[in-house]
Amino acid sequence: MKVLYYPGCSSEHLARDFYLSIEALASFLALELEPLPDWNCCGAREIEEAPEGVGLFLASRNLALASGKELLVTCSLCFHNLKRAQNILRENPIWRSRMAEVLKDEGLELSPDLPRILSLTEFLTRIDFSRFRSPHFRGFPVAVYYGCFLSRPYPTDLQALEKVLSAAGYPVIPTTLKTHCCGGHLPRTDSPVIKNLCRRLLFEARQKNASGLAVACPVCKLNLEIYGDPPFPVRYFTQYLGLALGISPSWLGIPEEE
Amino acid sequence: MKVKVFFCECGGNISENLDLKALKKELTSSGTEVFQHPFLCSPEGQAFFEARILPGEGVLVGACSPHLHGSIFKELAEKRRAQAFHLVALREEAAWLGKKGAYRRAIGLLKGALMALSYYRAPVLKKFPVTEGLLVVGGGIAGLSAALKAAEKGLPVYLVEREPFFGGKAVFLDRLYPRLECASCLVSPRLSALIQQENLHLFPLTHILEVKGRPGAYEVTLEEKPRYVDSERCHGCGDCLRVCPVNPPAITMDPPHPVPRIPIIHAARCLHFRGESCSRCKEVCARKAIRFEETPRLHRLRVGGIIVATGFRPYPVEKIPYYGYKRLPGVITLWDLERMFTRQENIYGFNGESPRRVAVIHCVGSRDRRHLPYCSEICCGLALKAGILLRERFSAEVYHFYLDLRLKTPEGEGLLRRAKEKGVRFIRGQVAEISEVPLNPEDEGRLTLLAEDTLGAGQRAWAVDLVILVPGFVPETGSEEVASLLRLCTDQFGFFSPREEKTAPVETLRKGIWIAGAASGPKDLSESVLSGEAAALEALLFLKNTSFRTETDWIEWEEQRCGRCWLCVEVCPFKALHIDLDRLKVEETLCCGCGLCASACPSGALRMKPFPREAQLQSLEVLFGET
Amino acid sequence: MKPRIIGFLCEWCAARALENLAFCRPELPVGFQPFRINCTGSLELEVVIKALTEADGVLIAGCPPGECHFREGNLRAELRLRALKRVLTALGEDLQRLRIIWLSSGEGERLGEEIHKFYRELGLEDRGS
Amino acid sequence: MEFGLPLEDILQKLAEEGYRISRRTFLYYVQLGLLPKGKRKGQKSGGVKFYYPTWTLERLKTILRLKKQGLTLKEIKKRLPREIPSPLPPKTFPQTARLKDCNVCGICGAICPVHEEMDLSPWRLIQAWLEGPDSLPSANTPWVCVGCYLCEERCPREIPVVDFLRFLRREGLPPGKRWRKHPEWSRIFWSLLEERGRSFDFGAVHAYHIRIIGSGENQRLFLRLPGPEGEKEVSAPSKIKNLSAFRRALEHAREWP
Repeated sequence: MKVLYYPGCSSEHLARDFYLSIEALASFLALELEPLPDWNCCGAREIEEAPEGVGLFLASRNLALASGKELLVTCSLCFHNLKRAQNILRENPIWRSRMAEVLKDEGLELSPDLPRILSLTEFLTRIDFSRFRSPHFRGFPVAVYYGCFLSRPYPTDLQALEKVLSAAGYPVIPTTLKTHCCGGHLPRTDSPVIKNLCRRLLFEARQKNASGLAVACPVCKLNLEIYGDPPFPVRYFTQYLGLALGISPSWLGIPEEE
Repeated sequence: MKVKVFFCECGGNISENLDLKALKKELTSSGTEVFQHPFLCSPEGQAFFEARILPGEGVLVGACSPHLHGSIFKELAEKRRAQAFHLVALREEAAWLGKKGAYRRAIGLLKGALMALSYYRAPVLKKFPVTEGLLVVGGGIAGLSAALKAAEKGLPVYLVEREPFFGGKAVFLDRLYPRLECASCLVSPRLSALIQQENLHLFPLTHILEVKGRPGAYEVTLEEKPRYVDSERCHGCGDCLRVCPVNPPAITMDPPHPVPRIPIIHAARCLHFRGESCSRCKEVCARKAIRFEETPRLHRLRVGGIIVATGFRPYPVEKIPYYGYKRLPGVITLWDLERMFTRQENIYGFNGESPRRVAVIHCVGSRDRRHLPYCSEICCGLALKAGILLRERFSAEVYHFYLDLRLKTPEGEGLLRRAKEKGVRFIRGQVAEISEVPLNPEDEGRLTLLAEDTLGAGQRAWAVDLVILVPGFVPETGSEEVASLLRLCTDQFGFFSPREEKTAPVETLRKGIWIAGAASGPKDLSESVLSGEAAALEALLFLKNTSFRTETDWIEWEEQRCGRCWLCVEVCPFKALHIDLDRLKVEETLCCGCGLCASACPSGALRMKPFPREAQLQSLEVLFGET
Repeated sequence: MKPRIIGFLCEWCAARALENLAFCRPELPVGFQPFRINCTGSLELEVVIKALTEADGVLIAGCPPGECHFREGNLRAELRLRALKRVLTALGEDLQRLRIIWLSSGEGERLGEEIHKFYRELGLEDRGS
Repeated sequence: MEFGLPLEDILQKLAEEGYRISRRTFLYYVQLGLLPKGKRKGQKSGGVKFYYPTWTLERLKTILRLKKQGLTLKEIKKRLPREIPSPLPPKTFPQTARLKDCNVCGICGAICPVHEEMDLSPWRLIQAWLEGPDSLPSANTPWVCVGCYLCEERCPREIPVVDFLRFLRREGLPPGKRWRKHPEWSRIFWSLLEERGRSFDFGAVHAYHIRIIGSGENQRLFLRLPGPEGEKEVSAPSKIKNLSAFRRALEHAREWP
């Protein structure tokens, strides 16, 4: 099966392990991951301070490149930006015509059939992981964490992580803070608040006797790793899935020493 | 027929938004006589109105909604033997819908009605016998009060309650706002009167299956579910309650003062009904009252009127996930707390110990567009009361989180002062989240509340042991079912709408059906009693007359045009039409003039008398001709 | 000439909804004309057709299914009006102009929105209010 | 038009709160660009006074606090929020009608994960906005918001809080109150984006930290970048194909306010 997907800038650096584990999973499941040709940055949080048109342009360009197809988006922030832009383009004909005009500079066209945007978590619920589970694998309790942008304001399936991880053989621990905020871009402001936020999230996982926390967003993982005090194993849910399927940790981007 | 038109200024409500002078000029120019009065419904206005009607004339009134004072003018017109009467709601349908279109709408309404009046033939007023019985739906405090008052005056009253015991939610209240007196002292005397009153027939565990008939003569079918305990034999000793092996017990007698004092077996929990051979309760019963073989029983009643007192239920708080109700220990609702108080159960906080710090959260779900967009008015008082009791009984630190304190009666303020003197704290701010995960690690083992004190302090996390959620009120489950059985109007939240909120609060649009208690909106105990008794009074006024006058003879059948397809007979929702030797016969006690038959008639042989289709067509014609 | 929409309002729900709306003193389009009827089931097709020939739009508002004051008048109305719509489509009539809504007596606000929406969708709002 | 406070008032208010600086130091800070320039205003008595925006007071307090921590004036200047010079007058928020529905329940402030950083809860800004844009107090709230939408999810009146804060950040505030929390970060981010069409988070963070924050615990970020081939050094990111066309389009998109 061919899958068109938007990797996002972090896949090359910050969230390289996320990207590696997705690739490893895909090759295990015989999915053909095809990156969106000539994709560009979604503008991350910075579009919030730039004029509206800039953020819209960055997203519309990707939407135009993927028009009419189903687009899998791995990063939560990219997912949010693309969804938001898509909503504006659908509802506001003025922005739509402006964007069509801007995209003409690059010879692109904004077709009326915008792509269907799909988050990675929802996409993986289509696969029955219990069929692929490695016989040698013994699941350990993990807690899940969705973060903000998969939950609001364009909610995805908030049972998706529970579904796939428990199908893969992990006892999943329900948490109440699974849609809370990790502090997002706050590290840039050097704020003490973020430590409290991350500490509270990990406190819950530890309190409920989880051995690890499965996350779905590169920024969440970064924050939880840097500010998690004391440190707690935080992994992308795809890494956990890979382990359950028997894929070698190094192919999932998990360092040897752990 | 000469038609006179009367305008009511409605004290400016109409005249300020609508140019009555121009309307008058317009109508007078076409030869109609027009009168105007500032308050047509006042004594002077009515005299003015009455004096100007001559027998045989037509009367058109332009005033407020026909539901409000329509009957006053109609009766006056009848008294003066007017030949035709009609009322248009100039206030609601013209003056109040925007000043710009008011005149246009008014002239359309008036000219249309004038045209229609020329076709008008008044229905005949006839007397119908009234059956004396009264059905009261709901055995809560409002239903009880209504039933007792009506029975006291000699009416046979049938009190139907869905639950196994009477008394509704009031029996599970511990103390009452605002004087903190014992609730049971006020409710239980009424309950004992219930058993003693001879005219009162009790139907616990019963619901309505069907309602047929017309005002003054309803035929009601009730279904009584089995109790599995013979009420004739049982003496309420309670021996059976102690031997049930199931937890929670399958045979119960829940309320502190159960009426009737007869236990009930819950088939869903009982081992006997789950195929096991347990019959311990049967063995222990000295009077052989247990009857596992009991089946539902049907009752058919003939009553003249019905009082609906189906009551309220607290908003299901589990719909608000971030308050953790039913998920977190130590998060309970006010109604759980009251139940625990009345049964003198122990109360435990989040960590399983007696609570030392308690939060009382007001407006749970209330004034929230996602849940209940309205204020339930009386929950503030209930919450305040619960806070004081918790402070007194557990010497706990009590924090109230409120949005606005809406305390009824002058004594409410005294209770608030008393609470503050006792050290109960009040924080103005809505709680955003209740969670078991602490903000500060030292608060582990307590519940963490996030809220902002909007009046200052700015402190935003509280650690407490027990949380009391105070939800708003919604109509009791099953009230939609009653509404559709009785064809009553409800508002958008499901509360029953009275005929007129202010001046006819217990009447409904249907004659012979009244509403009482919290079924028509949140009410406290005293208001429920009040409205129950008011409904009883209305019922007595109606039922104590042996007959009532109502309009009949609504339709006209033209034999020559009729093709004998008898679609009309099939269509009639009240089975008022039947065929007698190839001729159509109307059962006038059943026909209520809905007009479904006339609109169904393919050959136009059936016509409504008051406003036949020609009247409607002609009034549309003049209405559009205006512009 | 101003665009006119005539609203056939069932006495037991829609007319009361209009009264509830009136208590909030809305600003309805000038051309909207209320017309009370006893029940949507008693509305004769001849009258609807007459209204359609004269008015720019016809709004019929009755009780939600199951709440009819006369048990099933609204269902009969729906069947009848659906048949009318089929005939009108066959004749090439613009079905946009005939709208049927079901609402309970408490939904005054919604009735107001529906009226405005009707005007907007017929493209009449500018001249109408 | 609002003129703000005269210099004397600011100094007096500072003194009341226990900060003491001279008139001369104040003017030196203005000269360095740490504080905004004052506006001349003729007095009835015939003299001239300089008036400073009300937020000058807060800014001055921050400066003095940072100075106490031992930072140099140069370092302080980097840390301070910078004004965005904009000649555009504040606009009106398109959904102001919905803001009027606010019940002042405090949920938005209570649930906000970063409220400790915020000067004022969102509802206070909403209330102030309803009074009129000029009565908006200077607060960092719009810039601290992480955009997690928890407030909107919980708000009982369904008020578009995040949209409102986004609006304030972009265009809602009068020119004197429009500032940017991390201008340097933005500058680095956009220049990298324009260079490649994709952002280069490691490069950006690195550049930012070197320039602004200096060394610190956040350096852990750079320790490793694991992969199947073992730990790897950071390589420059890939680029999109026709960069000049992309830049042209981006410029074009920027033109719409």
